[in-house]
Amino acid sequence: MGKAVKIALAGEGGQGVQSVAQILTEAAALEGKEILYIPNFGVEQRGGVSIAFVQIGDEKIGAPKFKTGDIVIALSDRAVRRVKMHVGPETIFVYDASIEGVEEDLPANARKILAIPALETANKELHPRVFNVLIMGAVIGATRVVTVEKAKEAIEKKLGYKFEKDPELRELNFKAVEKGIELVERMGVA
Amino acid sequence: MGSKPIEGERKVFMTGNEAVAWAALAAGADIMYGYPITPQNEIMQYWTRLGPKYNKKFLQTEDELSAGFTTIGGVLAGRRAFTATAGPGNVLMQEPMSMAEAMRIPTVVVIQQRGGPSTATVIYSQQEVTLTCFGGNGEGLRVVYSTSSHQDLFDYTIKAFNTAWKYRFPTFVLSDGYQAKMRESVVIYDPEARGIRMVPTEPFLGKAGTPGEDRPAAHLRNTYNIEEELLEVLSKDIEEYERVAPEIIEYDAYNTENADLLVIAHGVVFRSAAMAVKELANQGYKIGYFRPITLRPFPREQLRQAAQQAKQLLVVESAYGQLLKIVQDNLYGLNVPIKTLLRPGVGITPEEIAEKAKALLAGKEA
Amino acid sequence: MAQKDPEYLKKAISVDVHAGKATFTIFPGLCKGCGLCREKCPEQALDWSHKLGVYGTPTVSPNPELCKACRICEQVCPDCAITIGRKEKEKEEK
Amino acid sequence: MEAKQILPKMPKSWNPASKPHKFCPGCGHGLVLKALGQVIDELNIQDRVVFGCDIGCSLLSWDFFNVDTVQTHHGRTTPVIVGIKRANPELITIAYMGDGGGYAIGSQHLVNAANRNDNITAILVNNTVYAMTGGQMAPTTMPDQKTETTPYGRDIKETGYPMLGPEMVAAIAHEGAYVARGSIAKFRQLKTFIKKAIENQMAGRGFSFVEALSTCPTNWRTNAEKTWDFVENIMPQYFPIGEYKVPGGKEE
Repeated sequence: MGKAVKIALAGEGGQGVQSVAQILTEAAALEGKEILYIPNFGVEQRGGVSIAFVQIGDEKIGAPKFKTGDIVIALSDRAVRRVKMHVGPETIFVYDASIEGVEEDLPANARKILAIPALETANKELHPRVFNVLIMGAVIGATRVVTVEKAKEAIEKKLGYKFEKDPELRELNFKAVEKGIELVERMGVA
Repeated sequence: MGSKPIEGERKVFMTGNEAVAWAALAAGADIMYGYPITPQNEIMQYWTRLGPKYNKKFLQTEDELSAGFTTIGGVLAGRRAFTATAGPGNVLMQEPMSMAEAMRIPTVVVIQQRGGPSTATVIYSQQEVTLTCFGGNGEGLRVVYSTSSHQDLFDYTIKAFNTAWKYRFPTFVLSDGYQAKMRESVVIYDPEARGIRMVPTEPFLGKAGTPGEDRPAAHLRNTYNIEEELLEVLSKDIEEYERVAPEIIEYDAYNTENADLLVIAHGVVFRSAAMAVKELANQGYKIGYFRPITLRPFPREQLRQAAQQAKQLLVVESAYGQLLKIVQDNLYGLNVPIKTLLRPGVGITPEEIAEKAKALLAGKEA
Repeated sequence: MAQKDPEYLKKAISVDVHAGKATFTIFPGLCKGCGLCREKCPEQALDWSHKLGVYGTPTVSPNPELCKACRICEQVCPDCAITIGRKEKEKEEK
Repeated sequence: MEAKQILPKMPKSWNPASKPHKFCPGCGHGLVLKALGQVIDELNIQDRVVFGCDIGCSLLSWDFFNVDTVQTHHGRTTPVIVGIKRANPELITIAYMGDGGGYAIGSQHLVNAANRNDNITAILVNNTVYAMTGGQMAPTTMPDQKTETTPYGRDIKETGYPMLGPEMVAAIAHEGAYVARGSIAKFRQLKTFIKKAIENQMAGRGFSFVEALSTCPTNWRTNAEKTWDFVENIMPQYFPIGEYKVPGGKEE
């Protein structure tokens, strides 16, 4: 990998955006990569759009924030409008297919725009609570910044204490990662 | 758990606030006093989680005035005491720190700059440079380290205790909201394992023996009756500050020899500046950078030397000319043109700097 | 710790009072002439003196006939400028 | 030859080199500090006391005692002393301030130190005026009292009421706290209050607070007779003397 991969992930509070960033960066750390992760933390963190800016690379990361991401993901209509500014000609823009009424707000300059049925897949095939892990899978599918193995290891590290009580949850999470990767791959990005 | 918070060294991935708390522990800090304000809160939060395991104390005060003055109390009692604040809290902190400056009390304060003026944003800025360097009703006899990475935060928090106790000037670690909240890798270590000896502390008040019998009483004051009395004290302090400044000064420079453009930046903005400069240098441009690490005392001679070889300078900061004023002051008399990229209260990307630099190098911008 | 005798110890003025059973000592080097002691004297035994105190204001002197060495003046002096010494064996004074 | 040189009856803990002290003629600070000095002597704690003084006239006590002393900023003596005590609980720490420093600019520190039950002793001298700055209205200026900023007398409708410090502190302080108001006009009682306040700290029970009614003939523009009348008869009408909180619950 040459330059650092730049990821912006935005959603509503409670959608687990920051947890995804934490697990993803943990996985990158396990791969021995350099990481810089900065959450937005304005007063809007209470009841506003939650954004995670993540950079993963082989060398020490430079500036903490970036103008345009390699992959920008929005999980709500507000999030679409909020992170549009971080989209450029090189950006893959991903949003959840269930978000309605954002057609006008979708960035016009992205390299690719993907509407993935993440919420629907999570609800129907897995469990609503692993929606965010499925999104993480999508990020991995689109960028290959970390391997599936390390992603699972990171999930284990972060959520292992929950799996002890409920081992089914482990399988559910692991499936969600795989499903997320699959969703993106199916759309021909990788 | 060992008696030392960190044995040897290890690479970790954490927030800047967490790195500060670990550094204070590693430095043997005894007590933290603090008042909540974003973005420094997690320093207190990590300290209160880690501290009790090593018999460290914490007091949550009623405001930053109290946080600063209790920190002074802790130092007077002979402990490595510190506090942390930001923004409007830093404004209040200037009152106690002017007392620390007047009485040469080795306080350590970590500043996580946020947007200003007033409450502004809780996120990020470089707008507390003037305040931190010169905020008191005095001459700014302080040491201010401007950090640009978590490694800096860890290294300079440890160093701040030593600088403060060695030279007895209040010492500040000037960071910002980005550094406070972002996660990146950092090597944390036991200072001793790196051959760093912590400067021993001693009480100013409450030493052994009965005052007036075994020893003179310590009568510490910052109030003087006559102008000449004050001047005498200040002259001594200023003379000492000037004398030790060369030992304290730190900076970083790259490609400064006969540069067509010299970029000057500090703190987290330096990271973007360094990226932009190296990128352009790789493309064959004669471009370099100068980063002051100590904003007080300022690496004046070193900057002058680099600047007088340059065709033009570009000062970049997330403020509207606070570093710029310091640079202008220190370059007084040199006639090298100074250009600016001033973005108060917002982060600056390498691309923005590169764009500006290219325009200047092409002579497109006056 | 060796200390020089403070200035105020010099020029202390002692007067025998209470039929010679006690000594009233005023330290003009400490007395600021506030008069709080005069007001509090239950015997009205304190008069302004020609001797000036540290601020150039009159100090006080006792009327030996009236002074009972009760020590109220000593106690109310904010400057510890008055010392009453009883010549007899110190009885319980408190 | 004289038998023995007669010495002033200064407390042993006073610093003779700084006497005569810097307070005005008739100022009550000398008496409060005499009571405190005698208490330090009687408790034999001169080697363990750290004394902090505020800005305002109280700053003039920066070299008053032969005890380690720090002179702080206006209103900030309480936090400095709290910081010292927290960092070294072996010390016996005394914060000394006036009514402006304690009840106005530093009131948040007083309130919070009391509420936290910080194990320090605060002594606050109430003379109803800002004396060092020339006799302006203080939080404790009484209704109709003339000062430099209430030249027609304090109008309580405009400027509020005199602050009742010990009453407030007693109301918010917790079990173990000691709170009293004494007067330099009742020297022995004041001394007893100060002694109990310091003993309370030594016993580790918590916050101890003594307000001392005091005199300011300079700014009151009173002669000795009127000075006594003011502190003995007028001030206690607004500021009742006694103990407001005693560990164990017995109050005078």
